[in-house]
Amino acid sequence: DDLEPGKQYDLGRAATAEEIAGWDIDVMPDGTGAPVGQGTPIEGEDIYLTQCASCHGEFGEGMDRYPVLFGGEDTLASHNPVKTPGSYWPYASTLFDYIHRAMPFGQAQTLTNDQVYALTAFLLYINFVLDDDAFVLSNENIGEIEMPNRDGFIPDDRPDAQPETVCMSDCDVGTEVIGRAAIIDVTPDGDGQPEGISLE
Amino acid sequence: DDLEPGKQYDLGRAATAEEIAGWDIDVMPDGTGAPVGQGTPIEGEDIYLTQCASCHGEFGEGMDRYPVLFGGEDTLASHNPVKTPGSYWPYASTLFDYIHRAMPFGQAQTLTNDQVYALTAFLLYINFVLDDDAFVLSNENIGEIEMPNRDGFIPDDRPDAQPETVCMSDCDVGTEVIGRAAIIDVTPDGDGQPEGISLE
Amino acid sequence: LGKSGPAAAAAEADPAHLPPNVPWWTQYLGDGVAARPYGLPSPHEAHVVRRNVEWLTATTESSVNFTPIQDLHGFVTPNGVCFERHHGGTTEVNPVDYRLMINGLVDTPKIFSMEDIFRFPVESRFYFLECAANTGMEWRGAQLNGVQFTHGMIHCVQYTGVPLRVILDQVGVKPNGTWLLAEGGDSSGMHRSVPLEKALDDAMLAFAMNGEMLRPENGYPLRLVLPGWEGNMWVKWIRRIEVGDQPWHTREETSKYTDLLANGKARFFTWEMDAKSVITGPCPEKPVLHKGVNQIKGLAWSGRGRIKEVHVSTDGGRNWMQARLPDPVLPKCLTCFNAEFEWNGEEVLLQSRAVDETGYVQPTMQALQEVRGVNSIYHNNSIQTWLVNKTGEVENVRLG
Amino acid sequence: LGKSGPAAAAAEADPAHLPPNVPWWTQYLGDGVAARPYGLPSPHEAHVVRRNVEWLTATTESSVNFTPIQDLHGFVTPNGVCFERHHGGTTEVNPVDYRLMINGLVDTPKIFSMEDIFRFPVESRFYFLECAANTGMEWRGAQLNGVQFTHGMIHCVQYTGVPLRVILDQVGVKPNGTWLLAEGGDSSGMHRSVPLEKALDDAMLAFAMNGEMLRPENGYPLRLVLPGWEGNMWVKWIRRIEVGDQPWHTREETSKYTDLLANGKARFFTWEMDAKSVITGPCPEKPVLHKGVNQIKGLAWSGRGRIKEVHVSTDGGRNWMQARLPDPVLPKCLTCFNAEFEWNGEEVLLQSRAVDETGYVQPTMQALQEVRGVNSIYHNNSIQTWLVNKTGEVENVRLG
Ligand code: HEC
Ligand code: HEC
Ligand SMILES: [Ca+2]
Ligand SMILES: [Ca+2]
Ligand SMILES: [Ca+2]
Ligand SMILES: [Ca+2]
Ligand SMILES: [Ca+2]
Ligand SMILES: [Ca+2]
Ligand SMILES: [Co+2]
Ligand SMILES: [Co+2]
Repeated sequence: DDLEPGKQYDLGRAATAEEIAGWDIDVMPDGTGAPVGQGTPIEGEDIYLTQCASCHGEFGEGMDRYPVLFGGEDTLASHNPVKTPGSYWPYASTLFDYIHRAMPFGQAQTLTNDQVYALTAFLLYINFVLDDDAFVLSNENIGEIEMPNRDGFIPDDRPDAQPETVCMSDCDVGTEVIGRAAIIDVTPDGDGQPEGISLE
Repeated sequence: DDLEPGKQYDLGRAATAEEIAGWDIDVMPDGTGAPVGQGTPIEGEDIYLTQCASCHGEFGEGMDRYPVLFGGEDTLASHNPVKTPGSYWPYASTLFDYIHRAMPFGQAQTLTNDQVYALTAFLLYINFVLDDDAFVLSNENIGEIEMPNRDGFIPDDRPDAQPETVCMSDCDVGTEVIGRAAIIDVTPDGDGQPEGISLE
Repeated sequence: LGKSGPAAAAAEADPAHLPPNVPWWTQYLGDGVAARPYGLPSPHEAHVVRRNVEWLTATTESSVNFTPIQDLHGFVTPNGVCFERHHGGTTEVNPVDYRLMINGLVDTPKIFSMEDIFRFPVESRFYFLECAANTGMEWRGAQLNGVQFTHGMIHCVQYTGVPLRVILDQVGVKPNGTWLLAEGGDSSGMHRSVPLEKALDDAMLAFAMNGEMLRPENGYPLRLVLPGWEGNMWVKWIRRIEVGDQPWHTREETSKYTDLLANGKARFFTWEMDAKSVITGPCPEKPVLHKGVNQIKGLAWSGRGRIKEVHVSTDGGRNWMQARLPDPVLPKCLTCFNAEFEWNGEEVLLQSRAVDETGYVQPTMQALQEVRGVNSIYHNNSIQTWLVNKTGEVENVRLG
Repeated sequence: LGKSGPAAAAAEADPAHLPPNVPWWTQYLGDGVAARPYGLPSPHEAHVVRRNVEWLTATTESSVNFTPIQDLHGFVTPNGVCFERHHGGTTEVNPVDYRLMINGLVDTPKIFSMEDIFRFPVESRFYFLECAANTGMEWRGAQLNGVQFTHGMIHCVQYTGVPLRVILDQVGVKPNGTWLLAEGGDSSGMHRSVPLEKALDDAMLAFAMNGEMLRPENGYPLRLVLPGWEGNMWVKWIRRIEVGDQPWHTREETSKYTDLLANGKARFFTWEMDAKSVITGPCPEKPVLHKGVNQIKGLAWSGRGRIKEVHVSTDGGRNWMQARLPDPVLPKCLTCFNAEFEWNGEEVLLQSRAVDETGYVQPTMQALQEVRGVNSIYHNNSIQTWLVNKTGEVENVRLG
């Protein structure tokens, strides 16, 4: 491209600290960005039951196809992995950040910071990350919570699954039909069908 | 492109002579393709007055912005050229072909061949191409009618109007504003405007 | 014409929606994925529509409307706003009932259904389609005060279809076959003569535009595509191709689409679209709203191949600079150009000038008029001038 | 799923409309040019729509629908049928109220309006956008019997917008700034970490798709474009970019969009979309209707650059032939392929295999499963098999 690198266009305007404060809501794994506030699992439970349980279930078990928020320990290598904050999420900051910005679903950014700390603490508590139901989770310590699956992630090591040569003829591959979508019949086709295996 | 030249795909089917006859309506300058039939200016006048005059005017003068079908002689080099079958069209075949396929506007291909010969003869007569109002125009002679502006056309000789050099700076061009669309005010803008100079 | 786009953007924002506040759309749910099986633009873009000029024609069925090029970005024209030119209205064809006949000087006249057509190999290519009458209302002077009206008889889409030479191979053109007649299934029976050479070069029979089947107003289910040539020849709803040994001199290539010169003679068979360009912003519909940096944006095209350069002037053609031509630059396709422009509040005369890969240079109106006079109607590819006045308003003007 | 396209085409034609008869549409006028300021497809194409799978998700606001790729032609996806993936429904933003904030490790945090954005230089480029979960329902076996559902979380349009590096130049990234956070203005506050390197390479902030402003469901008025990378990162309705010195590990890049392997470990930051292809006709929605010649058509793409070759097999991968790749073949853009195929009425197992310019070869499902197991959800780019049975019906099958 032939654009002059670094050119200044004198467009836009400086953002004020106050403006930034209203929108800059992200929290990093080390707690950077966490707003001042605090809450305990006990406080969180009450809020959870009124504001969250209708979708995620009283025990975090997930109603219908809404996300499961509890359990899943030791399932990741199984045929039915259950990914929850307890079993899967590497950082507690992510839980605070996400509830704060996106929950309750359809009423985003209506919770106070203290409420979000309490809800985060509650979800960490039912997932055995915190063992004290009076633990005070706050901006001071959210970057220090150790999550069970913290070491469960490896960097992308693709490309993978590459053949040694690109076979063009008489290739040695299985060509027997071992599965048929038509028999499973989960495809929406207007004449009714059972539910299939979802992504969650 | 990498398509095999001449490849036969065995698609479609042969058209029958009868099928072709229904759709193959074009007439060439030499009369090739003209369907059997005939008509005179006098016969054409009646049809014209009932089926054509409402748009093209009793005298071919063109109502509103509908095409003018009469006159225009010696106007082509003027500031207001009037292009009619008489003043402009090089071939009589075109007149038959076009009326046959497209007129009356909105009721295409409803006229009989004889009616179209008669209408063509009538329009040629009012434009002084034919001077006998009982002249029998037919598939036999439509390729032989001599049109006044037959020699009025030259083959495309573009590219034209090219500068000797592509001037990039201090070019010698007039930059005075000599016409302004805003003053003419014919642009549709929802607040009313006069009519502008159309393409016809 | 409402200064819809920029004027709307210049409206006051609601402080409740600005930082540090969190607007309602960041809190509440929008429509779900079942709401719009076939989507439409935002209601805030309701001004981006085709427009017609009532006084141009006697009826809307034999008429034209114009692409809102002032509101478009990139070189693809969205199907919904591709300009329309009909001689008998939008023909409505059920593809089940559609047939293409090929007859004349061929070994075997044939009839093809759409199912047949879909079984041929296809290609997909971007081409501009310009009506030969685009800018035709401007020969005598600056008349229409909007780029949509002066230059909007153009669009550019990706066509998918069968190369015409493949179809011709199926019927076997006889040695004396040198011309084709392409004939529409509309009520004007639109028909044009096409030299066999073009048919065997890059012509195609297209069934799709921009990924989906042709729109009814653009020839559904099948139209002729003649890259770089005047739009009138791209017969829509094509029902028949006849092979002949001479051209037909149809009404559209004699009474219409011949170019009358000052001496009363007329050029015929003026097929190619000469290189041309126009600035689509700023333009009468898009005033300059701010002093300081602004972008000049525009479109350039040539019926003879690729655009090589576009030059931009802010002083009515005295001095020119090279515009940027962002990738990709494709042959016989619209080409975007951009140039930066500092506006200090003074009057400015904006122009653009295209040069194509054959070396053809877009001429001034004076140069065109010297050769052609003012009665030509068609093929006005002259350099367009926009006057930006001191308030930033833009007007279509003629210089001399 | 209704065999809408070909089944409709297989319907009986009305003899009154066939030659030698002249159908009504060749006699009477259709709608005039004022009828449709913004046009729509033919009513005969009503089957070409986005579809969703109800049982996939709890709500339609946090859900996905699918592009009807079986009915498309060429590589441009019409805006009306570009698949949607929302986490809080279609956010409705009035561009007047829109603001983009850039903060964090920058010299001057800034706020831009859409009017500001339009005054920067732009580029226009074709890119595919694929959801990392495309084909995700097929890891354990052949489940959904339609290419719209197995491969329809993809679209390809021409984006116009400002290179992200130009915008970043305006705020001055500090030397320790190495990561960006891109954050949406929707009610999910969608946010993803992006390495600065990608932002300075080919990322853009796009305001237009296929010539017109973005559709609301695709991020109107501004979205992030990260060519070749997974769709989830192309943040829509983008409201803020923060520069940081570490990644954020947001919910979407930890709980979601990490790829669980058989041993319980998960890959993170799996951004690139591997090369992939699929046959879009024949396919379950498009049975083979005729013995004799037929065309195999399909789409191929790679997040790493251009598609170099596509191979097609009719015997389940034992023997392969080169498919045609009609021009133009653009990097990180959908690429059409075609291959002829004579059908004699026997059972056939159709497959396609893409190879990109880096030499990467689209793998079999077995090869993928050996490395990744079946719990990965994302990045299933394996070779797809369609079984054509003796009646021409096509089924999604798994071979072994
Ligand atoms: C009306 C239904 C509803 C309510 C009420 C609700 N949620 Fe959710 N929650 C959802 C949906 C739907 C998602 C997935 C959203 C998406 O698609 O990104 C979700 C996702 C989550 C997730 C991420 C799950 C994962 O595996 O990534 C967490 C954590 C969560 N919700 C917590 C809460 C909390 C805490 C509350 C109460 C303050 C709450 N939710 C209230 C519907 C709801
Ligand atoms: C309802 C209005 C209407 C009626 C009735 C009508 N015409 Fe026309 N005629 C038109 C229009 C409109 C056009 C231009 C069509 C186009 O856009 O191509 C036209 C064009 C023509 C032309 C070509 C003019 C040119 O300069 O190219 C001829 C010749 C013609 N009509 C003859 C006839 C004849 C003969 C009849 C009667 C049989 C007839 N018309 C009836 C509206 C009408
Ligand atoms: Ca921050
Ligand atoms: Ca069913
Ligand atoms: Ca003939
Ligand atoms: Ca007015
Ligand atoms: Ca009038
Ligand atoms: Ca359900
Ligand atoms: Co011409
Ligand atoms: Co990924």
